[in-house]
Amino acid sequence: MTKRHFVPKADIDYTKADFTSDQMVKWCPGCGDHAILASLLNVFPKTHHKKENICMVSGIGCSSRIPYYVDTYGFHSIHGRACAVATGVKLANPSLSVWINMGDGDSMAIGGNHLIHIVRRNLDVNVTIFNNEIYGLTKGQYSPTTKFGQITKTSPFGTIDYPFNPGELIMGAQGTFYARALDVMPPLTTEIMLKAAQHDGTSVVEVLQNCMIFNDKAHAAITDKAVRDDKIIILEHGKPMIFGKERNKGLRFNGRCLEAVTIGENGVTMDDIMIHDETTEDTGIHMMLARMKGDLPVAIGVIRNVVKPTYTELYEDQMDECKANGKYKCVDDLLNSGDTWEVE
Amino acid sequence: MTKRHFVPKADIDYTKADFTSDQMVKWCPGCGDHAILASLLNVFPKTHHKKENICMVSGIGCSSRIPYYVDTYGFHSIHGRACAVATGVKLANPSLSVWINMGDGDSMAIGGNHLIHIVRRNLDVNVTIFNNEIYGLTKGQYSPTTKFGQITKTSPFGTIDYPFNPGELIMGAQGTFYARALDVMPPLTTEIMLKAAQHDGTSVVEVLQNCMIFNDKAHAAITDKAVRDDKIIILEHGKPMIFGKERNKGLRFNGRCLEAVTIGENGVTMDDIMIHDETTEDTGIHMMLARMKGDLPVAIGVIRNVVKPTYTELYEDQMDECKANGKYKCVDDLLNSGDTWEVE
Amino acid sequence: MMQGDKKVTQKDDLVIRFAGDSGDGMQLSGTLFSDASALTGNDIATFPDYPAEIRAPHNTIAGVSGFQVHVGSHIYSSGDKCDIIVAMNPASLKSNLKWAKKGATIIVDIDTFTDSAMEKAGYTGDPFSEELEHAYTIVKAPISSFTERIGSEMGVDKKVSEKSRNMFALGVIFYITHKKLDQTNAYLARKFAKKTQVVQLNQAVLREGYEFADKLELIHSHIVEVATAKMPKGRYRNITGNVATAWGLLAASERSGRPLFLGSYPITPATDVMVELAKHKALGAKVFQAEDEIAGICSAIGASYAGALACTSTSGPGLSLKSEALGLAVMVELPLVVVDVQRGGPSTGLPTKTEQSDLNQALYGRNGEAPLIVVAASSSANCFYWAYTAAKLALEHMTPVILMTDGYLGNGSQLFRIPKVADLPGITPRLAKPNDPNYRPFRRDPVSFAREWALPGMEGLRHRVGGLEKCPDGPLTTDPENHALMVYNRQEKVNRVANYIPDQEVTGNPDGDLLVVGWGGTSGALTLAVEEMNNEGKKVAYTHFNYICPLPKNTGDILRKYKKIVVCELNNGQFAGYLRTQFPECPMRQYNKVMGLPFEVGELKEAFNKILGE
Amino acid sequence: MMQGDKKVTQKDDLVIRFAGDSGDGMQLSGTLFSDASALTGNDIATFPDYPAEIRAPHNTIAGVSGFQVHVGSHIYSSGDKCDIIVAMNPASLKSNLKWAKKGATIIVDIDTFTDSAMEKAGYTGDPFSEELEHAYTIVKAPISSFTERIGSEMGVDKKVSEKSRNMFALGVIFYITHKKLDQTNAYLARKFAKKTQVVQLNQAVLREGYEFADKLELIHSHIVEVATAKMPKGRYRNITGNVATAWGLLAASERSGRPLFLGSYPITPATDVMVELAKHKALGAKVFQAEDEIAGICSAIGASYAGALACTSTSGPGLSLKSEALGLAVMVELPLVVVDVQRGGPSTGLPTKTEQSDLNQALYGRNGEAPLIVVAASSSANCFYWAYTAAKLALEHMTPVILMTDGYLGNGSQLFRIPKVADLPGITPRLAKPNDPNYRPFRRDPVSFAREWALPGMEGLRHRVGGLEKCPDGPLTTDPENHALMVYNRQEKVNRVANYIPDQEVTGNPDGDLLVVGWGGTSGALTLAVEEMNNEGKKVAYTHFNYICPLPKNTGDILRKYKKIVVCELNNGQFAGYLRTQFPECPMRQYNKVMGLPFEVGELKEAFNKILGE
Ligand SMILES: Cc1ncc(C[n+]2csc(CCOP(=O)(O)OP(=O)(O)O)c2C)c(N)n1
Ligand SMILES: Cc1ncc(C[n+]2csc(CCOP(=O)(O)OP(=O)(O)O)c2C)c(N)n1
Ligand code: SF4
Ligand code: SF4
Ligand SMILES: [Mg+2]
Ligand SMILES: [Mg+2]
Repeated sequence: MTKRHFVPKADIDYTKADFTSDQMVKWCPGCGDHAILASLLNVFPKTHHKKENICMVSGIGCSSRIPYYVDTYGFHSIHGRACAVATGVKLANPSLSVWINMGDGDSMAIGGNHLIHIVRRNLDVNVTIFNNEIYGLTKGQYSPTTKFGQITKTSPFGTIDYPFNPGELIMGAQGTFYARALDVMPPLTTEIMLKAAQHDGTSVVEVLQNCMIFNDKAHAAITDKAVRDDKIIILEHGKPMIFGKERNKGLRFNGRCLEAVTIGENGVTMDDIMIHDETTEDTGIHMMLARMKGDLPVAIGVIRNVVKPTYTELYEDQMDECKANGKYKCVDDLLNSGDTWEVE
Repeated sequence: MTKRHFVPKADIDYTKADFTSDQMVKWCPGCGDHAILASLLNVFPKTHHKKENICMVSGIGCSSRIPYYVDTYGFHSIHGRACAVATGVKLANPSLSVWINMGDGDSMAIGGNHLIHIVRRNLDVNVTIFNNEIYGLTKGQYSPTTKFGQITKTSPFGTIDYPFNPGELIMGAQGTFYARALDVMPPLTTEIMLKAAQHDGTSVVEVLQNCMIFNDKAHAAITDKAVRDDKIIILEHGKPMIFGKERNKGLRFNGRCLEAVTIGENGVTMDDIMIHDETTEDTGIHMMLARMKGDLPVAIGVIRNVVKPTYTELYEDQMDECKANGKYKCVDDLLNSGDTWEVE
Repeated sequence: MMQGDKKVTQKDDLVIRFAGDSGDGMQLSGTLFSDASALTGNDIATFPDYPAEIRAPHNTIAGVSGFQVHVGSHIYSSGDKCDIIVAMNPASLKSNLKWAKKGATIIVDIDTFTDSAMEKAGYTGDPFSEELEHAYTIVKAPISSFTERIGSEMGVDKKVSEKSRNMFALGVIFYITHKKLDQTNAYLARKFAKKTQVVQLNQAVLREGYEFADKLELIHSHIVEVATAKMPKGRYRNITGNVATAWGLLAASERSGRPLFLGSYPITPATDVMVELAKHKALGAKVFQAEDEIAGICSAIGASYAGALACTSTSGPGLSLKSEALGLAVMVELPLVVVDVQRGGPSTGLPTKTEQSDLNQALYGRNGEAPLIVVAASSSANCFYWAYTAAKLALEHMTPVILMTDGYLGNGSQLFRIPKVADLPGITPRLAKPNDPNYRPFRRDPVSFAREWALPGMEGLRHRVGGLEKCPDGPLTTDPENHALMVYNRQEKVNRVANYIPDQEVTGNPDGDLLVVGWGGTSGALTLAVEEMNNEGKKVAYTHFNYICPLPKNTGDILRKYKKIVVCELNNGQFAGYLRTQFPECPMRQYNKVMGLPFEVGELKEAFNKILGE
Repeated sequence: MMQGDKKVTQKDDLVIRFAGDSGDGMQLSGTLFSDASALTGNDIATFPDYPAEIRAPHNTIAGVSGFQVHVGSHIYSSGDKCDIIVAMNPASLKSNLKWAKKGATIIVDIDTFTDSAMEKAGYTGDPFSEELEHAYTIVKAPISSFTERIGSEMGVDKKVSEKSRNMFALGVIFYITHKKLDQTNAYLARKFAKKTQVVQLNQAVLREGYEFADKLELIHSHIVEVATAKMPKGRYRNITGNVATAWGLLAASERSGRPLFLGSYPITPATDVMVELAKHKALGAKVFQAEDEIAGICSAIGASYAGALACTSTSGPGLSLKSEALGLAVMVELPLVVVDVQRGGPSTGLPTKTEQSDLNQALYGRNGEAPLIVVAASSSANCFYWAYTAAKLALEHMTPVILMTDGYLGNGSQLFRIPKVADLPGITPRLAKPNDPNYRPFRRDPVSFAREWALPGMEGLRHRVGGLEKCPDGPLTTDPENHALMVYNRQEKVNRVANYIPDQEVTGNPDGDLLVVGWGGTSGALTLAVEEMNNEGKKVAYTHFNYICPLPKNTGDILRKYKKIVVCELNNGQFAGYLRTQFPECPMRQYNKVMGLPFEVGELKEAFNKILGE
């Protein structure tokens, strides 16, 4: 089977402006969604996909309003069902470049099942999860990613729900691409989203996003400029896992799990530092990377990116094969197949 | 916080017969479900839980008929919703020992969301997944665990859906307990289920079960007596990962992933063999174990078993604290709280 | 073989029921008999009667599976009570005797009446009491032993030869119904082409049954020849309702040029629609087995947005789950066909039994004012036309359409006159023109009120749809007047479908004293009951509804003509209630049955006679 | 301060609307005003009017948020058109002017009328045209600059002091309505107890607004004093419908002795029921925020099986999702309260607007014959009683009950006379007796047809329930007669609830020529319209339904008494259709409105007068 690409390329070079719609953007001033939108608008021209062949699909939530702000085809569906709707869009017309946009509640509370199933099938779509760790549009209830113990409208005494880690969930569901990005680093987000677009199969990009109204500074402990360099590690395929303001910290694998070390201390050298391989089939190390927090830096960038035939390819190949070999060429053939007889 | 146990113990010793209901068992003769039922009936007396406090909850499917065959309280709910129903049962009355029973379709197709959420919350219930890799009751359509390429009623040209690996899904969802068992080894299944019952939190036991009508021999490649010893490895906490008819094969960790080795060959000694630790918080190695197939033996037994406060405990603790500190002792207090005034 | 001294009675029709353990192959016997009958000129209808369990324990009542065949000169349904019953074991006899007509012929495999089997079936005394022998013609055939003997003669293991027991019973039936074995022999040869021994065994057992009957004097006075049917010229086949539904959708896809997409999730008794369509990738049918019913309908809505003839198939509980997304389909005004093969409810209910109790849910089961089209098939064969019509209406009126069938139609089979796809009415989807500067998502055709369909990929028509209220030009708005307008437009669009459908017809005696009203899958028994009553000199008019929402424009005119109206349905009166909301001026009686079973002609006639006498 | 030479007009009631940007604190101003009014003896009702976006761009129409207060001597609703409007920026003025009565007083923050803000609001010319100045009393208050100045005097940053602008407007309103500031000053002191500077600032700005008004001659002739209410003796509070619903459930839990369980998922406008109950763990309320609506209701069904007073709360789209599980609840015959706070539909529709269009779905939105009880609250305050009643009916009749409220009731507030829990009607759950040898899961009370409730943990009552049809003794069966019986029993159980509820009442002039029929959240406007018409010499009778299914037993008697009946609802006629199914003999007109808005008294009177004139 040879790799098939279905989405037609544009014969002109688009700019960000080509994708900016005429609708007023109605997010709160200061909302992280603005930056994510900007990143997306920057990615589209880079994919060179024909504008008419891009389709944005979303659920319901603040973040899910995004199709209105992008001048492509778009479907603002119902809460939690974006992945299911998008599956139909893509299967019916594989030549569309389908972008699914969801909040953390939309994608992992009500929409959790469709998310894990689209990922399992490796349908060729691009998923962006706007993770503000809260239900924004309904004004501040805890979501499946809200931090344990947090006080919200529906948890006045603190939540007792352990949050999902989206990366772990995606990889547990046989995900082939998972990356994490930050709303506060738009160029990096654009870069990551472009890699996601280039991935064949379901790509999931989780963007840590700030909801300044209902969950302000949810990610500040790692995104604040003052601490960011030490609290995050930007992973690059084939490169050693280095981080820190002085770029002298790194991750070492101790035989059972990862640990943060300082190069030059306790005899640690660059050779001890693990090299990031986003392409290994086994999920073990990728899970460890996705899970990092606390003493370990939070991993940003593409954590997993493995090659596996996409649902779209497999589907179209099977269709083609059936068409080539099928007994019936039209419905009349079918109607008259098998046991039939003439009444005069 | 001290560990709390809610389910009362019986003051008599039950036998299997005490849990056998008077209803005719209507599974096909030869169905693997019979053996799983037997294992369960053997576990109940060993838990010493009061019989009246056991509640079986299931969805819809062949396997989900099980509550009728167990002489306890039981709820045969609707397709895919067993986990959600059971959540209500357990939260409303933590003194019940709740057993959730589902097929692979029930638990991971329509019920996938409730499964990952109950697991994430670590509610103190025991989940058994009857994995026959097919929809039995509806007569043989592929399920989310059906092997890639398999021909079924709805995949006459072979499925193109990659299957879930239940263990990976559970661990991706922050699972604290996951074990795999075989319908053809009932004593081992009983043993595993007992460990599941003893685990505080959501325990998930996946039983590889044979549907002799619609997916016969689905697991034969590893369960057949002739090959079983070489195709499976029975994991035991704290013990080296040894398998094979001669018990001379083992698993070694090569720094990135697991590999099967033969002790005594190529300089491999027992010291190279990894020791199973079901209790490590990090999921990396557990994921690798759950994922094994092909050249690696399929892992049977308890793969993951980590301690984390249960939802039940956290919930009851919060309730108790609120009751101790709450401003209102009865609804009259509440009605009269805040700004009120008297009209004469 | 057939000797001249035997008495052959001519009959208009005959009902035969094959009953045995789930694994006994009763479905195959029944199908072979009905196919042979059809080929020899009879009209036919069949209905299988499965247990809810796949294969409950051997010899228990729970494990009994049945298959009923109705053959004759003009057949509307699979029949009420039976002329002949085959009972392959004690449990089958015990649970099926209630279906026997007075004086019916009952063929049992006497070898299976062992003490333990009789006990399992719940018999305490002798199953063949004197009364029983008196009331029926009981043929005690040694089916198991004869079959085993033939097998062993051919060197076949008992475990294998056992599977041919059904052929013995079939042979007896062929004899009793005065038919030849050729066609079935040919079928067996075709079906097991690669297994000569199986063919030989089956053919030998079949013949053995036939000859056993020939030797049995008891039977000689009971040979019947069923009248052949006078059917319109054409090519025919036997078809189940679920297959007919699938094929109707395929035909609509071909005629409309819109590729077929089915997003669905298995559920009894609707699964076979998906199973059938999954076979036809060669015809361009894309089937997506979703993770649940919600994903099934949502994927279909997405596919519809992308330009497919999008469908989803389900039964009652699944339709419940689709409620929210159906509302979305109403809101975005996209074509969508939802097939509901009804079963016994509420909740999981009686999954393998038939009922018409999802009508209310189809009409009303969504939040907000969410009108859509509802149509219903009325026979296994016309599921083809109603699926086709549902697709045509969806595509031409840009709206979801619910097609109601039921377990009785879906699993039952009937003769189907094969149409030419080219002869079916044309279907013209309302596709927008690329780069049309006037394209607006919710601009409407002034006559039908349908909007245009712009597909992603089309140049110059980029737009957004969604579940929030929008203004005709596309953007969101919460403006009160706009909402009122859009609610009106969506309703009016559905109402105006009445301008595109034929008038409702009245059959039977239109000048009758009583109007019988039916809808959907009950037309077989209702037609026959009305026909028999008119033949008996009563005056009964009959009107059967396939267009449910909107109703044909002359519905009120018809209803207002009759003093006595009885609305008959397999529920507590849902269609009657719906008619009352629109024609409160017409007093209506109800005849309802909620037993998981179709109507019987007898009970209907009794009810109608009572009303006439009032 | 208040000089004697100003003209104070007495008025029966007054409607005030506070409008500003989403962040402008209009809700707080409104609440403070209504609380102060209530404390000084007025009857009150309030209604917030949010945009669908959380905080759309500053100064745009999309970002305008409103809060309406109706105060007076007897208040049924939050009022139609306004006597006073506060507009904190140009967009608020632009979008709220349509709510102004002729000659209304309009207070604007004139400082915000910058060129760019006016442009953003969509003004092209001068917002204060001559006509406008003529038609209304426009108070151009320099709210921003005054507030900023006070802030800077106190050393407070502009960003902080800005947040007190709403207090200025409130001060002006207090002056115009002839009220004192004490109560609000005390409230501010209480609310910001730990932030003295905030208290001082707010109090200073409030006073500044008051004094600004005092100096403005324009206003002096417009001071109004609203009549106080004559209310039954008792202790009162202000309450929103959603909080009242939550408290009603808490009270029912306490009275019945069954612990409260709510399994729910956030959805506008129902979320606050859950938010409120989540606060009351101390009272034993267990709230479970589920992963979706299906898990919400399923967890509640599980909790009900385990013995809780189980509830789930939602709005239209969520009710759709709960359809299948509701069928399960019907089948297992467990008590369950489903609260549906209706909003504009279909689909996601108009989430922040009100409507009554979920009635059909509540009545009919399930597969199979799945009857249940439906009741509806009719005021924000009586949500308490109807929630209590819903729980009582569920527990005593062993059935799911749907309680219909709506966004208007749920978010709106009203005075509530605080009852004593002990004075509420008793609730007796039908608990089975441990070790009762005669316990059978579906054995029924011969009078009510309700079954008994055996809880896991109880000794000797082990049994299984589920969605498949069962016989009265418990085990599964597909027996046709049994199914018919169980379908009958479930329906009859709901029908018999009519024996336990009070007769329907007729108000207005029972001998009137026209009967106005309403249900649910519209009673405020309907009551007032009927009252005004009767005061004007017309004869109009009025009956308002809270018990929807089953209907009170005398419903038919009432309907049959009137020649002219008009059924008024905020949908396309769902209740009217439902009444027709039961009383087809009663011709009914309809008055419908589907605009996301409540009825206005004016439009109702116009419609009724037209009917009277026909
Ligand atoms: C069926 C249904 N249930 C609930 C809702 C209410 N609802 C709308 S958005 C939302 C959650 C929003 O949170 P998230 O998905 O994280 O998006 P955000 O607003 O934070 O971007 C909810 C619960 C709905 N619209 N439909
Ligand atoms: C809402 C709903 N959808 C679909 C069905 C039909 N259905 C019943 S069981 C089942 C799947 C059974 O497969 P599995 O869960 O693997 O259980 P098994 O029978 O194999 O034990 C399906 C699709 C149903 N009963 N309800
Ligand atoms: S509420 Fe939060 S997530 Fe929503 S638009 Fe405002 S800042 Fe963004
Ligand atoms: S169909 Fe398969 S899973 Fe179901 S009872 Fe029979 S063997 Fe077991
Ligand atoms: Mg969010
Ligand atoms: Mg299965």
